[in-house]
Amino acid sequence: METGFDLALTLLLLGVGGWSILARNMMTAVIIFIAYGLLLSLAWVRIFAIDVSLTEAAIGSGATGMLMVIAAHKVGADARRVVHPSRAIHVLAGIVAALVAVGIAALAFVLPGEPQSLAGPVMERLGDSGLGNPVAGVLFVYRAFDTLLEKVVLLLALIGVWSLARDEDWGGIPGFRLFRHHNSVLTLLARSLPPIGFVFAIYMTWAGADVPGGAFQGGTVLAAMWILVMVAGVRKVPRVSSPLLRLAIVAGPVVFLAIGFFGFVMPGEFLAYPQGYAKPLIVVMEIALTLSIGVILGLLIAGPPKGEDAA
Amino acid sequence: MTAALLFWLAGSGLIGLAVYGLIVNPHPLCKLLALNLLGSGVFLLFGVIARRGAAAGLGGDPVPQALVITGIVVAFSATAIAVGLLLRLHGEAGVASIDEEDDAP
Amino acid sequence: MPLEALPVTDSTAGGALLVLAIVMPAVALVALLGLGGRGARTIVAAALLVQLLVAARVALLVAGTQAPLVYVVGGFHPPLGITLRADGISALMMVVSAVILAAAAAFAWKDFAQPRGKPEARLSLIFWSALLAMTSALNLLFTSTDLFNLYVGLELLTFAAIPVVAIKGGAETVRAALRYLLFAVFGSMLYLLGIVLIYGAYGTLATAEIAAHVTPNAATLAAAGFVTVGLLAKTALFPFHLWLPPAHAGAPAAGSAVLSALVVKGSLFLLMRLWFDTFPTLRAPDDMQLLALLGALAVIIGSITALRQQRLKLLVAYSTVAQIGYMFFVFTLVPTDAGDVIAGTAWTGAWLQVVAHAFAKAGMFLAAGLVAEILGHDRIRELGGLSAKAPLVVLAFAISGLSLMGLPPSGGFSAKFMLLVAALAEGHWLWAIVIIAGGVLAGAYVFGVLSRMMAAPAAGVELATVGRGRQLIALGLALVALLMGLLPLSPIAFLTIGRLP
Amino acid sequence: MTDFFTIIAVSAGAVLFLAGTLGLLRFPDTLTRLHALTKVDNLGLGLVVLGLMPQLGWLSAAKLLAVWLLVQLSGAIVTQILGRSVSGGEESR
Repeated sequence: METGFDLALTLLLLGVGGWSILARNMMTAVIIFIAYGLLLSLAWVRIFAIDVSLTEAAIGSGATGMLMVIAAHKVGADARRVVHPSRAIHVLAGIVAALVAVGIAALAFVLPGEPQSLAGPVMERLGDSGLGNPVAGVLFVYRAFDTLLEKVVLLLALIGVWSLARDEDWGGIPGFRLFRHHNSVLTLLARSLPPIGFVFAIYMTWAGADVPGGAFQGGTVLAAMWILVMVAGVRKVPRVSSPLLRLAIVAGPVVFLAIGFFGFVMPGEFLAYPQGYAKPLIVVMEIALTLSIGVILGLLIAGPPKGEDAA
Repeated sequence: MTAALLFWLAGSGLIGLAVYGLIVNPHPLCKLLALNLLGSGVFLLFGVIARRGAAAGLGGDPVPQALVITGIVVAFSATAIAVGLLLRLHGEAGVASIDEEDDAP
Repeated sequence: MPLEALPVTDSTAGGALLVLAIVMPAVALVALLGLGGRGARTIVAAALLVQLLVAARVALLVAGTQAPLVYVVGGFHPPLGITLRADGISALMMVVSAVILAAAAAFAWKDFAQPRGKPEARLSLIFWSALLAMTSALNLLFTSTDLFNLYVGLELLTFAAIPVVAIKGGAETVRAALRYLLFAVFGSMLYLLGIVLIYGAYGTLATAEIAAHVTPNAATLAAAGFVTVGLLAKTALFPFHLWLPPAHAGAPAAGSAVLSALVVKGSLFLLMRLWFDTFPTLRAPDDMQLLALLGALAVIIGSITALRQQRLKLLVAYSTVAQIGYMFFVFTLVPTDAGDVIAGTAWTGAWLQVVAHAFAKAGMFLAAGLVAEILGHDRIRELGGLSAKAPLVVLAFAISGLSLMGLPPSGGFSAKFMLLVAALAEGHWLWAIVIIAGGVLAGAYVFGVLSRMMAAPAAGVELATVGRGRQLIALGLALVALLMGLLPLSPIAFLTIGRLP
Repeated sequence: MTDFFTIIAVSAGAVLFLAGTLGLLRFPDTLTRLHALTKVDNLGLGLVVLGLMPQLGWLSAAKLLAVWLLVQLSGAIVTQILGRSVSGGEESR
């Protein structure tokens, strides 16, 4: 029964993934890709990675999908204007792709028979931190350095997107307004949903210490709420140079760095937590990160600042 | 462990599909989509490795799982920058194409 | 079967410097964003000054103790945690990148100033943020010993490079940036695929642990292959070089300088680190010949394409494609049973090439930027009158060119001479010929440009004046490359500190 | 007894989903497709949730109910917007 389900899911993943590659219309391809992401998060549940499943649904499918829908909406018609490769290239590509796929599939049978795992060592010392979720333990205790740098990557992605503004538009309002949609029903949703979403985002972050969830998943919910509010025009969109916005962007990284440096003082190592204070510090850090991640994700989706009057 | 093996095959197949898409689709948005598919295939393989390492009462090795989460975020960041570049290129050139053009005046 | 544990390495005295080298630029980046352009350049200057001091201190400590610096982040030892480690080559590259970044920042000081009394400027915020992130990413790549942590570093470096390429706007540069990004993301996905396989086989991502247990089984070889191809795409080795020239030529001069001098070296450093320190026993001579062959093709094709360019910045960028090629001879010239004089000669030659190229190319790109500023264009046919108007710029270009050609005395000469000696001693005639031919071709394109610069100006051309300070910066970098030629032509012990025997 | 109820309710929900999907694929235009999808899928999800609730503690059951309510809300609004944009309604452009 379960194998049947997994087999069906595998075939669906390949079918839907292949469809999104082959689809002629770009918008179709992108929408199928979003569906593919949701199927993929199901596969992550099947291999006991609930945290990954939530991240895939939120970021891999949701946020990425939204970006691509925007892109396909604007450039979708280009597909007809670029030169398509010849039939021979298609055949060659098919052969290369098949070889790659078969080669990697075959590696499943040559990996060492005894699986390697760090699950044991992770659990052995997880108690010290007071966290209940081993994935959170890896992200915020053992490999917190990775997570810290990943936040810098996110800041840099924002710099990258903002770098594409025109000089005269700099300091203006991010492109939310370009897809602003005046509609009484949407306004209703934008007024009623965010309080629920806000509570849910905090809950996800809070619960992430012990069960699947965490700052990223919470941050994505927050970003979705913010985008909804902006698109419905319920609140004014802040300028990219607004000090408050900047504060929200750097709040998470600042708290993370501060806690990292405090480790030098107590207990004496960078990014180590004082005995017994690991969990409260991590929760504080995660809440600040949720805010920053929510704002950064929203800004990344909104795109670079656009001119003051371009409606 | 059949689930693990099946999803390993799924991951391999997805990587193959992505490679095909990267070669035959000339438009940068299609390439971006294929790269995302490639990434998700690689992540899925990592998830299978994690599943193989189920121990200590856990359904999977939490280290690769945590790394995949970081990987998904990094891949999203790349997508965000790429979409930004794509839209700017479309705005500047009227068509978003990355085909070789003679740079010499 | 869990792998047997290695003896635990604890943090050494001064190890915390490595964390500072990576984290302080990040602190500065956060401050830059948070303060909204106020005091942007002060923050950058402070951060780069700290960087110079930290790098110098690291190098002195490594030289003093003749042992690597180690820092165990958070006190969590591998395989659970991440360890930073600086050996001789890490310390060398940290110093080189700190110096070149500082020089590039000084060169860009006026161009990317925050206008007084005006709201935050885009150029200023973007350029300085990217430069800081680059600093952090490079130090991470030079010191991290965790394969996934290195992946984050690679991505950080790419995402820092993209805004520098795209900062001018315009269809050409944005297209170049997009191509660069797509190539780079493809490369990192392959790298990640390799890591997945390695974790599956060894259950760890720590390079020292992998090195201790590595066996040439199918999974490991496939992993090494994926990682290598991924990094080659990021390093722009032939045939993955097509993204590089438009990207490097499209950036502002200071940006081009750091992109060509340092950013491509980030992934190259990692590639060398992996093959020599992480899976040294996998280095089958035939596979390494393939890398050397690609390097040779890069030297020849890159140089010939450079010769045919009509714009100066593109010529300089194609020259980068060629010069990267030389560095790949190290993979065959340092045999698996390293330790003899020949191997040491090749090893030293390769690192001299990395460093000499970094300084020479930074100097050359800055000079090319000044040329474009003086003339208002960078068409090679119309360079006439430069030598009379700005002799220092022409001198900087010429001295950098000397090192690229490999004429004595210059760092480029020492590097290429040592590679040549090693190639001849080991009977690799073909690579020896390529090394010489590359030098001749470089001579042709450098002298081609210089003769145009010496020509009389075309009638009615107005030449702008550029500040002497920036000319001196370009000249200074070129002179460093020149002075490296005074080093003795023998293996340098510092480059082997802390490496596995 | 509860198991029996769960099987019946979840199966009925699944059948409704199937019908809704068929409608999505077979119906001729956007409005009729929306009609098929929303009505049937809301009911289908409701039945699945209802069927699963007795299997769980009250907290999890409440969470399931919240999921259903949220889907109702967002589904209704998205349908509204889609419908208006198709029929060229009052505020759409």
